[in-house]
Amino acid sequence: MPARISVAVTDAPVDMAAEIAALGEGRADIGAVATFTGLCRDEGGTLNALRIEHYPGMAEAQIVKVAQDAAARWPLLAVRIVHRHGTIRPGETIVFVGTASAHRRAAFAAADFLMDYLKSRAPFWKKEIAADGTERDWVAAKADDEDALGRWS
Amino acid sequence: MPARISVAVTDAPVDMAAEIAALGEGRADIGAVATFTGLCRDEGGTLNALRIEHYPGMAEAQIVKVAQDAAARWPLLAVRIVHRHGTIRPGETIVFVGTASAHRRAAFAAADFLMDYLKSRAPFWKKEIAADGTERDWVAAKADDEDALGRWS
Amino acid sequence: MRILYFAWVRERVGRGEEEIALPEGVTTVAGLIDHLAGRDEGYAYAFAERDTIRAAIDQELVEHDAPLAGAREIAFFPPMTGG
Amino acid sequence: MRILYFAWVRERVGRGEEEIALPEGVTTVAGLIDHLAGRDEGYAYAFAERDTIRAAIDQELVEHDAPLAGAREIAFFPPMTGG
Repeated sequence: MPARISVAVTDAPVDMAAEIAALGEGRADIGAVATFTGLCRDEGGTLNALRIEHYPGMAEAQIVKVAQDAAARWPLLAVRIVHRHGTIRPGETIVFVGTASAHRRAAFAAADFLMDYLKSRAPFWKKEIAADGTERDWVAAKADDEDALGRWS
Repeated sequence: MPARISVAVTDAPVDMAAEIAALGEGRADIGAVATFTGLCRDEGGTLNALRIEHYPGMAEAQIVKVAQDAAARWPLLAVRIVHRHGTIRPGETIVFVGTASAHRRAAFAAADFLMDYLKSRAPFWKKEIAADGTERDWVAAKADDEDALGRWS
Repeated sequence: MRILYFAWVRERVGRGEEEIALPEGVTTVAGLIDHLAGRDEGYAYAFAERDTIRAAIDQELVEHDAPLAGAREIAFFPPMTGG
Repeated sequence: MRILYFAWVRERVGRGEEEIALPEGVTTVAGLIDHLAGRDEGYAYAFAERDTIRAAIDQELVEHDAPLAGAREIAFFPPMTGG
């Protein structure tokens, strides 16, 4: 059975309970669910928000592509990915990745892989808004994040 | 700041959303939350339930010990582990592991490590109950699970 | 000394726990296993595959060569299958 | 041909999108970058660190040597920082 892949790019808060429930809904062949949630940090109280710009259309398409790549590598039953854009406050979810499989190794590896690829391949850009409301600079991409892709080749 | 470690061994169903919410509650320095949920599968409709026996007292103590080991290896902000005992139906959670950190690599690695150690070091034993209600044999430990610990030494 | 049994070790010996007085000369986990295995058929069956039996002293996993001195609670069980 | 700009590339060129007629001789992404960088100070600034600029043709990531033939939508942006 092919993996059930579901992707959303949204400016609305993420309902974690609903996301997790949806991953396993209506089936009893799932033995393992791994999730990753990336959250906005307040950077010691200096950050008011993140503003995330995205490339509509391409963002969804790239995320689906990365999910399909994961499903081709591991025996996944379901993949759910939600990525926010717009203004995100400290404590709120930026990205949610959930993977379901019969066994734990596949679920873990796929979630790890998905996050590495989303970081460097999905068209989103973060700008920091300081506690006083002024715009800081764009968040710089980390060489580490690009290097991380080498783990999967 | 030391990791906030919280462990429960219970015969009650696990509220995943509540567990995940509790991991990040009241703090805005968490950038990454990884979770793993192990679920009871129905084995193609042949399984009615799992019955999980445990060693009260030692079960909690061993899980806390494994969590402390993880917190000594990675810069974790919070660890939450819930393990069920008693009768568990297909689709229900057997084990929940959640890790919170500033960054994703630590959260992922710690959750993976915790599951490997819980599998082979926490005193729980599974017995299968067939669809017709009869007891099957005890689930055998997998050599793979013991071998997996070598990944962390 | 309190002895606990879990999973198929429990089923084979036919009880979950018991109190025993340690016989003279029994000083290690291995020695205690030898002693218990000699009791009857059920105990012999429980401890037949000796290498697969795990032991804990006062709720800490130990090897079979661990000394029993000072122990209050010894547990015997199969390899764990939690998670 | 529609061109899109995102993040600091957008801020530096001063717009999020525009329609252009491809000048003769411009056949690759690199050629288009050269052409745009020559327009004014803002464009020059946006494309100054050429190696860091990512490009997509019709919403697929491409290298700078990719041909423009048949493209409807070209996008330029900095390295991505999602996730």
